[in-house]
Amino acid sequence: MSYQPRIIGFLCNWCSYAGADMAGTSRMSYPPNIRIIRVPCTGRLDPLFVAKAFQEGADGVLVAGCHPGDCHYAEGNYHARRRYALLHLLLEFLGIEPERIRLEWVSASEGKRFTQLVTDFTEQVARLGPCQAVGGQS
Amino acid sequence: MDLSQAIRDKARELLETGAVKCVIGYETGTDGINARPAFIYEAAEVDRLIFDETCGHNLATYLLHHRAENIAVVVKPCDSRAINLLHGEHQIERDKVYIIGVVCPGVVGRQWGVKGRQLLPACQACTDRNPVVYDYLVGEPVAEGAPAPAPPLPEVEDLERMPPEERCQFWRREFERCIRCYACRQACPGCQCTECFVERLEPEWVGIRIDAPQNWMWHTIRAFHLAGRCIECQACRRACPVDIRLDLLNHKLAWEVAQLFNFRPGMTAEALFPLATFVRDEKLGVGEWASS
Amino acid sequence: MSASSYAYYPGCALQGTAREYDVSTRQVCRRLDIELQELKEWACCGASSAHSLDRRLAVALPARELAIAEATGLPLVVACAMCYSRLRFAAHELEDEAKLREISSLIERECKNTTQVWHLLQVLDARDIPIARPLRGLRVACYYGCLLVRPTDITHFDDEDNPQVMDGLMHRAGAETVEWAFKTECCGAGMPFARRDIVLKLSHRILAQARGAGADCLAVACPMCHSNLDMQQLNMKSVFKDDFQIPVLYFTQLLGLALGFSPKELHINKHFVDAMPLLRGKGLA
Amino acid sequence: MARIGVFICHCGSNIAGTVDIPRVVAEAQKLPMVVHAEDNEYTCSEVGQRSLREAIQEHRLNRVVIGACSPRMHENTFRNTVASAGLNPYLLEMANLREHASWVHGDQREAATVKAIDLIRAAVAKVARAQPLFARQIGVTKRALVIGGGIAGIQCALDIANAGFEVVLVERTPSIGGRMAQLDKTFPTLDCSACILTPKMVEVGQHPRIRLLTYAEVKEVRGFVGNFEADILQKARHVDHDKCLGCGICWQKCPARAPSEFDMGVGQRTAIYIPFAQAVPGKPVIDREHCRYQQYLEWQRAGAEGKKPPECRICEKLCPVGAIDWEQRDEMITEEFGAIVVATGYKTFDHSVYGEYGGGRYPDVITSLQLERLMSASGPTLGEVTRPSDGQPPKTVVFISCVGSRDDSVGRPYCSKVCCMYLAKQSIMLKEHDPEVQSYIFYIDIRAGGKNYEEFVRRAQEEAGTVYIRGRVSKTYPEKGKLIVWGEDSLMGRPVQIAADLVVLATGIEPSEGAIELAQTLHISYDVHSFLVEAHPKLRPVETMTDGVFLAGTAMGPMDIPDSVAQGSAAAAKVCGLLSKDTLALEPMVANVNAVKCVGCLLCQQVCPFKAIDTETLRDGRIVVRINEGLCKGCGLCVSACRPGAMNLRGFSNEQLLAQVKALTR
Repeated sequence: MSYQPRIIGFLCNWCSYAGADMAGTSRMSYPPNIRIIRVPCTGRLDPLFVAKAFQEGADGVLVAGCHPGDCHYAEGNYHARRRYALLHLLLEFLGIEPERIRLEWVSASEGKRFTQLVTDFTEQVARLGPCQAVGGQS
Repeated sequence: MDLSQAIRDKARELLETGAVKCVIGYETGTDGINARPAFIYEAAEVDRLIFDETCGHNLATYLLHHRAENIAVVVKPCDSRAINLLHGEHQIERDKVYIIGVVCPGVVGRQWGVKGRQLLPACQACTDRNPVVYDYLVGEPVAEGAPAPAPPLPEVEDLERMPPEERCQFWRREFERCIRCYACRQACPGCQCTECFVERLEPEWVGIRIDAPQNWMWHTIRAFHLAGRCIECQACRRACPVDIRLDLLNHKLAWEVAQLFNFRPGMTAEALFPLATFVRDEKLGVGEWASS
Repeated sequence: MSASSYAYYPGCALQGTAREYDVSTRQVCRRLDIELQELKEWACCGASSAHSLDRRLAVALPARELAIAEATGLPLVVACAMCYSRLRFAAHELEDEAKLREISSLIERECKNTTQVWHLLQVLDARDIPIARPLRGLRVACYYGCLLVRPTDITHFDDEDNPQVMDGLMHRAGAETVEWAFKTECCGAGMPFARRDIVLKLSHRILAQARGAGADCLAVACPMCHSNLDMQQLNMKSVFKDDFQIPVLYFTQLLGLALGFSPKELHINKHFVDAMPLLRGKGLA
Repeated sequence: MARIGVFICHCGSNIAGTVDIPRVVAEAQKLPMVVHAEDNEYTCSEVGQRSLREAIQEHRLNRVVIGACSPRMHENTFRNTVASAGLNPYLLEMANLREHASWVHGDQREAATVKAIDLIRAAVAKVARAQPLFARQIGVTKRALVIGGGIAGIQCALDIANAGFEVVLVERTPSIGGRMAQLDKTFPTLDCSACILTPKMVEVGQHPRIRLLTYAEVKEVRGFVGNFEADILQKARHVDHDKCLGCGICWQKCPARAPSEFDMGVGQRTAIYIPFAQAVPGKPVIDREHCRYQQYLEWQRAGAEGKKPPECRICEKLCPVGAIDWEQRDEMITEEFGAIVVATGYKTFDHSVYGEYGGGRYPDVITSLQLERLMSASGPTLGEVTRPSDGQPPKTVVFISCVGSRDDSVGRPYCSKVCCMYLAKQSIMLKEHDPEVQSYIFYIDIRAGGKNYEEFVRRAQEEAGTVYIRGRVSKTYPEKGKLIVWGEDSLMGRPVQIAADLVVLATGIEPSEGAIELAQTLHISYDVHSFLVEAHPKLRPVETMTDGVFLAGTAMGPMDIPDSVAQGSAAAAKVCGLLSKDTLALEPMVANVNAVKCVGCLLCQQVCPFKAIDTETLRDGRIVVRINEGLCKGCGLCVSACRPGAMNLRGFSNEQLLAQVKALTR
């Protein structure tokens, strides 16, 4: 079997998790690699969970939340955007290809967008191969 | 007047009047060359105090261990930014701290055998010569333009140019050496936690084993916890017994924070930490994927 | 704006039909210790036609002048309202970096778009003016025209409906100014050959309003306005049977008078409607 | 020791058709702490739920994982099920095998099965670290605060009070009534505005359960739903309203004059005044800025230099009951409330940016609200419309619509919604006042969506002969006693010129002064134009994102009187629903602090969108944070900001998320 990347998806409960549900309800299809973890808000997710996922052996991490302005908690995704902008640069500097990390906005009605995003991202990570950056056995 | 003498005079006055219980400054170490921190409680002891280019330590860190009493501390410009950082993060009470600021000529690394004269690379590039906050200033203030972030260190730029695999090999070589002594953390004024995440079993952010992935995790979290807060005093680098290039990691993030948010930590105590706020329609290069 | 030396871009009109504007400008500036360094090799700013023919040319022409001025390191002052408009417009367009690169290569000159462009009114407004002969009893209608004030976010000049800069200068010169509503109405601008009927109608309306407001004369800052309002009075006489005989002067000429120059030194005797009887009547000549 | 039960749902063939259920069950059984695993045809069915309850009891399960559909679908169902079996409802975790596996990987049985096993493993890891959570009950203060005494606030206060709850109505000006009180007639019925409004104002003033605080402002609000505490500033009136009879001798004799705010500056009032004759309360206040005695005192304080102002005090001498009280000071009143309604209304756009209309430059260019005062029988001209410049009745009137509406260039892209209608009304009323009046209305579009609105505009055109010109005005200037208005008739494609006696600007609606400060202390959001934002534009139109705070009327956007009244009543219904409860259950999945680890950097306080974090000083002097569970919504921003790991989120703890990450990357 060809290389199957291991992808973790952190989705906010209100928009993106519902968007992923929407993809399911609409019987859309995307690659099976992604494993979804539900969080209340992208602002809840300490970016270090993303770093931790890589250290534990993930090949790609997707974080998705409500579009700017739509956060259920009004401001969570704005804070997330700043934190992830920095984390992105840090991990890239440490040698993790920036293409392995995505912060995106998916609304509850965007099942199609979610499907496209996951497909796109899975292919992108698959092309990069296993993530070697952290190194050694864990 | 000689900087050392000025510090001694001020320290004597502060101790004699009872304004402070202790003056934290520098004294000549046992090797007769390198300075070390000195904690002066008696006016009679002030002559131990010195200031020269080996006075590298960031003494602001020690304020974290002396929160209850009135303390005077000798700070260089970068250390003075640490004071603002601590003040802004409510770690010190400003009126309990008497700040003796020193106009900084730059400092050298640890000297072996004889005193060298080669300033640290960070000091060579540094443009901040005057402390940003002080109660008493030692030395003549230098005329400065608007404070600008130092350009990225050439070594940081070299690393940025490398392909990701090379860069990650570089860091693997660095982190492999780490013996997890946490001296970097102890030296850092930004590390204030009563219990560090690294020493916690649940949630276990970093495994107890000392190996490449766990070391990677430790240094990643340490760097991120200091993102937007590190004032680049080089204390961690100086403290590291295996000479890990923590300065490059810190500098990269400081540079990016300056670029993204136009922010330099510690310039004032009131400035809002960039990760504590946001701008609604800012573009930061994340979350901008447009599906076809 | 406190500098005393300026790069000076006269523009074509001030070399021809508006000689008197150039002459009076130089006189006034000399008296006020404002050094004007005429731009070397200055050329057309593109006014009145380039922007209706070619958008790139409309920026490139004034950009060339901006680049030349930039090399002097001095702020740039212009008297002609048309030139002012085109230069400000170009500076605005060049704020876009891609545009700046494109235009720089087109004019084969390095341009960083750092030149400050000022109209003479703004420069004089910030100076002390030692009045030698107050224009007492002279009632002036200040006419700004359209190009100085519009569009406001490009020209950054003054209130677009009721500008005050020239009125303020005239007050300082000792004159009265009339309150009227046509300070920035269109005079017909560049149409006197193609559609003289329009120019006559519009300019006539302006003069009628000025007269109705009780003005003895008009003060202007634009060569085009001047020629429409001054020269066309003869034609208005035949078309509208309305003989205004109301002198139209450049504000620099009136200011020059107040500074003590003779009408001749300011070329006040060069207009179609003779201003001398009015000035003599007021004891100003 | 955790004893976890795993229940895999077939969901008919929805999951079982793709996922190899027996394999998932077999794998689940191997997981640590799992003591029982089974599969059900439909776990959510009565049979499935019974099986779940029985298994909990039989295997003494203390944690449950259900592999089925999305938790957004059935989490509540299963929480109730496990609760009925005696388990804490938060010791349940769902793995989304349907929406996230079988439905999206229908053609990949192996991959979907592997994924299902992973998801079960993560859910087991998470639930093993779950803590029992308990919804805390809090009491409800059965009183409401209504901020703003316009028609929306009046309606709201009356409805709440009539339902049996106490209300405090706070109004900034000396009288309630708001904008509606300023209007002459209302569209499209041409009811006299005061005639339909004043009975309601009187009812408010006399209602046994309404406490009216006029000339007062809400300065600060603390607390949370059911338990608010508000600081209300009662400004000094210098008139003791307990003594005052409202006889009016003082304001009839006061010699000082000031422009009347109520009359929009076209009339005058005295320094001791009631804003209008039907004001509620009908008792005056003294405006310190214009009062002669206050000016005298100010002159004395400043060192008694220059001309001595008269020592007046006429009101004091004439007052039959001695109600004038020069010693009165501003006073802060602190009260407790269970719910708050914000009905702070609007002000009109400052038209001075439109130099071409000549407002402010020419006296006969007025605003529509000023015309309203001139038309009102209780207005400064007693209903006779005259020109401000010379007092002559205008014969030709030009109305300009959309002054500060639908114009991006002045930062007002929105439609103010009421202007088209009131312009029609004003043109009809002018015709009724004086049949010789000819009105012209420059408009962009005529927006007359509403019951009998379109008909009303037709009436203006057909009966009142109002000429509608589609286009904008480019210039207004005076000539020979007239105002010449230049405009464009964009339907005819030609310029028009009208010599008018009066020009009326239909200034748009924008939020009242101070709306942002109020929104900030209430912690409710506002949009780029400072209008307050409702919780959901369709489904929660009078609620805010802060529980217990509601909105009514034009504070949230332009609307007309019937909409404002409807919103006042809607907000009242929401308030009554809240106040009818004795206790409220708080969301248990909120943040909590471990004070031992907190270093007091207060970053959490800065990021919290709900002001739910307070500080407390421990006995050792350390300052640490504390969660206000009434305000916390459980977003977790503070948790991810907390470096020392002192902050955690119940139900989504760091331990749980980390366990999930490890389980999924194994």
